[in-house]
Amino acid sequence: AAEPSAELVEAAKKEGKLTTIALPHSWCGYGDIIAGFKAKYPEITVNELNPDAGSGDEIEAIKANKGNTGDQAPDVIDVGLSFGPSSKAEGLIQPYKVETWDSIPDSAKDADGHWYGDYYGVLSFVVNTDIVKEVPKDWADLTKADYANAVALAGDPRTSNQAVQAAYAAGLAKGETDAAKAGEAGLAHFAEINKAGNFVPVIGKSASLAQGSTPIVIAWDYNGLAWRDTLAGNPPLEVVVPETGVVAGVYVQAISAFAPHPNAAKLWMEYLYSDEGQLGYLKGYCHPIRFNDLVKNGKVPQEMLDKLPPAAAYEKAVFPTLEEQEAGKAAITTKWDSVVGANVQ
Amino acid sequence: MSHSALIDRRTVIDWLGIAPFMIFALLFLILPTLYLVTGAFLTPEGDFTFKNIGDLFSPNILSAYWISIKVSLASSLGGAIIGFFLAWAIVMGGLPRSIRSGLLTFSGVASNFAGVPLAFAFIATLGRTGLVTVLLRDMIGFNLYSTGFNLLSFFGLTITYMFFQIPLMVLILTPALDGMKREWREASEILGASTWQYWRMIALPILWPSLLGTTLLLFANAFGAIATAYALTGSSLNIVPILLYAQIRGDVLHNPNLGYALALGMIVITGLSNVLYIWLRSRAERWQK
Amino acid sequence: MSFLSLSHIQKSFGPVQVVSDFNMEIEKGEFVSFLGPSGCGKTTVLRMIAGFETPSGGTITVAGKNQAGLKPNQRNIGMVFQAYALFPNMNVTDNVAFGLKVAGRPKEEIDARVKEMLGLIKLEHLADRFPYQMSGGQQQRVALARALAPKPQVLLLDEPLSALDAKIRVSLREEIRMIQQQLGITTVFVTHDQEEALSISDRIVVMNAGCADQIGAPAEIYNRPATRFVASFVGTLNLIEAKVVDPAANRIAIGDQGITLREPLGAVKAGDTVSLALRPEAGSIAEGAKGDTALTGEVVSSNFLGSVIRTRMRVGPSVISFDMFNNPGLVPPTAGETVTLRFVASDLLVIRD
Amino acid sequence: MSFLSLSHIQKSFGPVQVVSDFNMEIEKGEFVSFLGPSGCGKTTVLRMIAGFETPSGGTITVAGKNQAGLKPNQRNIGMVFQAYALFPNMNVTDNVAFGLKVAGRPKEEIDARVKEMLGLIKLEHLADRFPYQMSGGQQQRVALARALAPKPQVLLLDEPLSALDAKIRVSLREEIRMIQQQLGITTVFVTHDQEEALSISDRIVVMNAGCADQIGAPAEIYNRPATRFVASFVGTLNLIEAKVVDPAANRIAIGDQGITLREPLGAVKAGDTVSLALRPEAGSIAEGAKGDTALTGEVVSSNFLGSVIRTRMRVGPSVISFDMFNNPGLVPPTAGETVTLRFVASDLLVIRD
Amino acid sequence: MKSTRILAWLAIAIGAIYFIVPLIGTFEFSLRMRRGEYTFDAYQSVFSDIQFRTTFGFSMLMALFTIIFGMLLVVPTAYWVRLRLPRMRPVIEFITLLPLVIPAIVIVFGYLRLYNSSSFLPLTNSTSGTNMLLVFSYMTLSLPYMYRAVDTAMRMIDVGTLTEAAESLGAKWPTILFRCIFPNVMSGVLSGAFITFAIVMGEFTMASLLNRPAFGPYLQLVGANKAYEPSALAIIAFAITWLSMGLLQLVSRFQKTAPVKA
Ligand SMILES: Nc1ncnc2c1ncn2[C@@H]1O[C@H](COP(=O)(O)OP(=O)(O)OP(=O)(O)O)[C@@H](O)[C@H]1O
Ligand SMILES: Nc1ncnc2c1ncn2[C@@H]1O[C@H](COP(=O)(O)OP(=O)(O)OP(=O)(O)O)[C@@H](O)[C@H]1O
Ligand SMILES: NCCCCNCCCN
Ligand SMILES: [Mg+2]
Ligand SMILES: [Mg+2]
Repeated sequence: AAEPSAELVEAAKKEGKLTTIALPHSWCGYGDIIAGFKAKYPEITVNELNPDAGSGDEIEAIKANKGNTGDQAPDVIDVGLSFGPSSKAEGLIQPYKVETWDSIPDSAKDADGHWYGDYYGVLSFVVNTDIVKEVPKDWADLTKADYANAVALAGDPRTSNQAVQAAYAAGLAKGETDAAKAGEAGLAHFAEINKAGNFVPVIGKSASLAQGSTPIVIAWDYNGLAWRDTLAGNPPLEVVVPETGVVAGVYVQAISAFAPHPNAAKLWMEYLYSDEGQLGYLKGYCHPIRFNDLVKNGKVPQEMLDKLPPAAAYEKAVFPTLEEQEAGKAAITTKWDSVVGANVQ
Repeated sequence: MSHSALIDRRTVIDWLGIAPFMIFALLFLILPTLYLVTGAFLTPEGDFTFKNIGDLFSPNILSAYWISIKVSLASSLGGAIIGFFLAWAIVMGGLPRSIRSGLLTFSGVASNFAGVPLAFAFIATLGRTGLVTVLLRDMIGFNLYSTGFNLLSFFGLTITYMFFQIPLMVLILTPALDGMKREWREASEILGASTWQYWRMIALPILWPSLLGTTLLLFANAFGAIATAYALTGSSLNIVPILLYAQIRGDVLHNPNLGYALALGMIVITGLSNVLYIWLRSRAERWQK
Repeated sequence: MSFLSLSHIQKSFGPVQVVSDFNMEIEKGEFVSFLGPSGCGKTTVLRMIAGFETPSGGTITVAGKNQAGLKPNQRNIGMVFQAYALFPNMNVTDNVAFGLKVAGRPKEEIDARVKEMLGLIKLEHLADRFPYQMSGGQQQRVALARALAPKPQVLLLDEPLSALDAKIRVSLREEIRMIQQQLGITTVFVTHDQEEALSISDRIVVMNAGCADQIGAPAEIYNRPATRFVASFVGTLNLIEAKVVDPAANRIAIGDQGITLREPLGAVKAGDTVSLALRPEAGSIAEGAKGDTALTGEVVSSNFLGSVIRTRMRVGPSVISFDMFNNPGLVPPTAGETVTLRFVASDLLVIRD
Repeated sequence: MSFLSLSHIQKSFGPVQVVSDFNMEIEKGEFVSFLGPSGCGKTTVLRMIAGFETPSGGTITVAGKNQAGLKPNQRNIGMVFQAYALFPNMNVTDNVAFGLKVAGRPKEEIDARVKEMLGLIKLEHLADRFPYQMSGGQQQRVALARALAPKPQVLLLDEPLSALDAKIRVSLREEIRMIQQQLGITTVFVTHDQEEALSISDRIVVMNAGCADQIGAPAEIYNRPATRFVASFVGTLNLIEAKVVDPAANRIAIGDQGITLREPLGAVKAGDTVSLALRPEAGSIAEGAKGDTALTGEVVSSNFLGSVIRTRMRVGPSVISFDMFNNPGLVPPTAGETVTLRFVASDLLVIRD
Repeated sequence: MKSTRILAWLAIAIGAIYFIVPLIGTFEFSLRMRRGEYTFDAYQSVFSDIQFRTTFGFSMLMALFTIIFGMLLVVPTAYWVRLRLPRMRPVIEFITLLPLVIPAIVIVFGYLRLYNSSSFLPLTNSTSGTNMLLVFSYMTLSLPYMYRAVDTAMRMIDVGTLTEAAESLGAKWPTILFRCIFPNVMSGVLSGAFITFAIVMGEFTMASLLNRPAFGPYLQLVGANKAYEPSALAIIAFAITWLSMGLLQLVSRFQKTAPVKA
């Protein structure tokens, strides 16, 4: 692939610093990607802000740091798909087109280059097989009596994109195609899971999986796989992509309109969208946005592919459009409290 | 030097004495918060609006306030009562001195043991697979959860909050109990009063202002607590701080202006409870200088 | 049998014996003072009567009833504390009414009784005041009314006046005595102020290190102290060093002035040193006086105390104080002057112990 | 000019005038007491001297220097408080050294001075104690040493003894007086205990409602009180009601007993009522005495006060107290008995105001 | 008397169970890192993490500064309010309550807007400036506890008379404050310091948004990404905090003063 222009590299080195935000090292291989960037451009220090922030935090961080060139102001953000257009509308991000621009699918980019997708994954069931012997295969299974007190989301559907998408996926699994209806159906399904006594309203993560309070967590497959690796068999985890209702979540990358180091930010973008950066995502079990392009050009080593869930699972993946997401989200967030009724008193 | 000039100079000096505090509070507490106050009256586009305030009165948010107030009240009253007993035990219970200093330093730590670790501690203890739950089930065949108990609930949140509420009460109330005179107790006893009558007619009325003040502090403490609530109950309990953070920081709802309105509501409620406290205290302190 | 009886009372705190074999019989309506230095156990005895402390040994009976096992709130005893101990959250009326309220008396009775009590202590006009709004003397009168309101069988007062001003102390002690006589209530009064004890008691118990050194009427205690401790603790006392000259003839010498005592000297031999006691008020200046009832010496200082002028005079190895009533015409002796003091022979006591 | 001078001092708190036109000249080395009832303004005057309050009017000078505008820490004045006010975090040595330390004196000087001071108050052995480890009397001595250590020009004491026991109070006041004379330090001592003021002062200021009613030596104050207030506040005083019989002849009647006074009666007419004053110690029983220096009446009560027996006797409309020194042989008059009191003519004063 | 003591022991026992059992639960889980046996692996993993040490050290330092500056702010204020401006007490009390209910995130966003690199007071421009801002933010968060603790201790001493005693001995206000008042409100200062210490060690929002390498964000990060280490960390943090407080108390006891009631 093409290399970034020498002027850009020079300008970025002059800035000498890049401030990122919300990049957990265990998320999508970001740890190694950042290390790779540093190795390639040792003159640029990478200042990592709150790795555990959510997309909302990233947006607020941009807003709060208008006019601030201190270490608190992020240069680049990595946010859920819906935040791309909204931040553009609010004037929080600036356009830039990377060298590999053309190989990014049109459905996943802003025509002006304000934002474009970087990776995606599908929602999966992450299961502690010490506790759950019979691993669930599909959304419908989650209401089974075997899974009493077992099923958790990886976030609060009112705050976490990952959790909203889970509900939406459950709706799709019911065969709904209209987005709003899918949202409602997903909600209804979670109401059933809850009524069956299976829903645990704790935020699922590796600790709660290990400790046993959430034996089944619905999360992006790449998170599940990363957790599996960290726990290294204590307890053993299995990551299952459901048979129906496979929803892909796309994250998008963008440069802050107030970036103190705009050139470093551009260089970072170039790195992420280069073959090297994209394969870094894949190492972290994420599908890079240029996946098809890379496969087509034979850039993906086979052993990397082997570590992923079977390719068949991804073939069924649905990429909800922004409009669909909005419609589903509205239904889910406003009625979550009342329908799921987890407000146990 | 004229008479009034003297008075004026003294007044100026009086005010200068608290100037550092006032300036500090202004710079690092009040001014930063003004953004919140104005933000509550703005649309995301920056136009003036009452919509955010109006939205507070939606059933969902009202119920969040209501649950928040209930949890805060329950945990502050529970914390106050139990903390009071503990403070009583170390001050008047005739216990060894070491118990006293041990509990007091422990309270210093525990009063700020909050957030993820605290939530985890309770899940590891009283959660469905928690230590105590499992022990009860395996050792005596008692299923805690079949009694309707649920840690991830109003009740669960309340007992978890009490983990930091009780120590806070102990810390602040101990000096007040130290101030109770032995003679008051003996005078009431020799006049024929029972222990209960002593507490009801003398000790509690005397302690009332301290109890009231500390309980208010506990209330505000619980009302603003977010990390523990979030870590413990995640999506299940619809309380104001969680909602507020969802609006400010969330990936999904994300309407910071509504978030600021929610925070403003919390400040107003705290302010009102403070006014109530000052009023109650002034009634309770009629007998003081 | 007497009304309040303490027999063989003992009290130890841990290894320390604070009260040892204390015995006392108090008649109904009597006013008895415990007088003694700080730490001698006065408060401890009082607290045992009240039931705040349990005696390590011995028996306390009130009106023939053994008090062992009775809690303070079952004893029907009134108590007034040194630091008043009024309930700060109650006004005067409520403080006085407290004992009646907890006893569940009807409201009219309480009101009437409180009124009566406030009349007794002459504080009707302060009925609504809170303790912090009153002077110490007023507070202590309220404490007295509070203790008396439930008509206790016995009234205990633990140094009730020691936190008060000299002037108020005198007037309040007279008031207490008057009220006590009016009501005829059996009273135990603890003090370390001897004038206080002497002026208002029927009988005084002089305590020393946990024991009763002497029990008797004020004049008896003052004039015939049983021990050297009682003699020196009660009133001001001159202790005079004397040398025995002729034991058989009761002849002694103070410095170079020989005196023949009225009292027998007892088992001493010539050359021994004995202590004699003389009250400051027992002597008066009389130029030219001589013999066994006179002492001559040089004035050290003369001190104006108001009604009295106290002169200190050196006689042999000792300094003797003596008092004269002040009057405007009186020219007090000046330092360096030589004066002669005359006294009544029986006032010069031999101290034995 | 005198060393400490207060001229036309006034002080108001808001609308309330607490001190009005207070004047006083104090010589170097003098010991002056302010004596007066609670609330009369003693503390306020003292605090104005110390600089804690600013006078609303008038001038204070020390050694000729006007004190206006000087802060307390610039005045070089020592002060001893009623409640000791020792620094609880410092031991005896550090408390005493405090004033020297803040003045930046060299260490050797401080050590020497502290040692000297502890010697003066005889507490060398408690040098390392903290305040909470000492009795009230010991604490107050430390407070005195602390105030004296920086060699202040003036020493102010605000009721330094009133929190202490009667016995300690007497010994400590003597100690204070001795130290004051030893150092020759100009001292103002506030008290409401008249015996205290009388026994240790060079001069006494009797204060009443913000004014100095009388300033004078103790005997002068006691024997020639300028106002009725002074007369009644200082010492015990009998006030006797008398009817004027013949103003020209200074003839009055107490009940039915006619007396011719030494003093002129002044502008009164026959039938007027006048008040006469007589100290309890001024009279003595003398059967058969008659005329202008005797009064006969019926004994109401006789009270044993230790060294003194106080008898109350009704004469006409008044009750008169008189004191006799106790002695073992004395049989005090009993109630109902008729006795005659003899006194010196000049002791019976006419009270004018 | 006897029954009082039994009741007191009972209260302590129940309290102890309530407080200790959750800690045991946490501890038990922290030992389970190796499958099928109890080990201290999680602790080893925590202690060998260089970040644990640096962040813990950083936060300790911040806590120290917060305590010192907080006390320098709060003690003179509480003193002055008691001495000269008692009518301001309700106002000050209310102000000190605010940090409990104003979300930390709101405050820190305010800081970023007010004190960013292009403002009149560009604290975020330098690391030391940002650290200062962090300390100020911690002082703000600890105000509610600090103020009350100190004010309560001040009620126990006669501030007015001590001041006058010192003044009459020639002392000026720094001496009065630091030699005569501070040492005598040590009990309050100490219990305020305890709470402040604990707050600073655990605080996440301020440090994270000001981008300082503090222990709170580290805790959060480990909590989100690891399974067994968070529990070990919680136990370690709890123990170290308690230990530090114990030491603090011990130190203050060696200081030769009247016994502090804390
Ligand atoms: N609870 C207790 N534990 C141990 N020792 C005690 C206790 N109460 C009193 N004492 C000791 O018993 C002795 C007598 O005390 P008590 O209070 O009866 O003396 P007092 O005569 O009332 O003295 P004062 O005039 O000072 O009040 C003292 O030495 C005191 O220290
Ligand atoms: N700061 C003040 N504000 C208002 N009134 C005051 C103040 N200080 C004193 N007073 C009033 O001034 C009067 C004189 O008070 P001061 O303290 O001087 O009396 P005192 O003679 O020392 O009495 P005591 O013997 O009770 O100490 C009193 O009526 C008192 O209430
Ligand atoms: N950078 C996009 C992913 C943001 C990760 N947030 C993790 C939140 C976990 N609570
Ligand atoms: Mg006693
Ligand atoms: Mg005074």
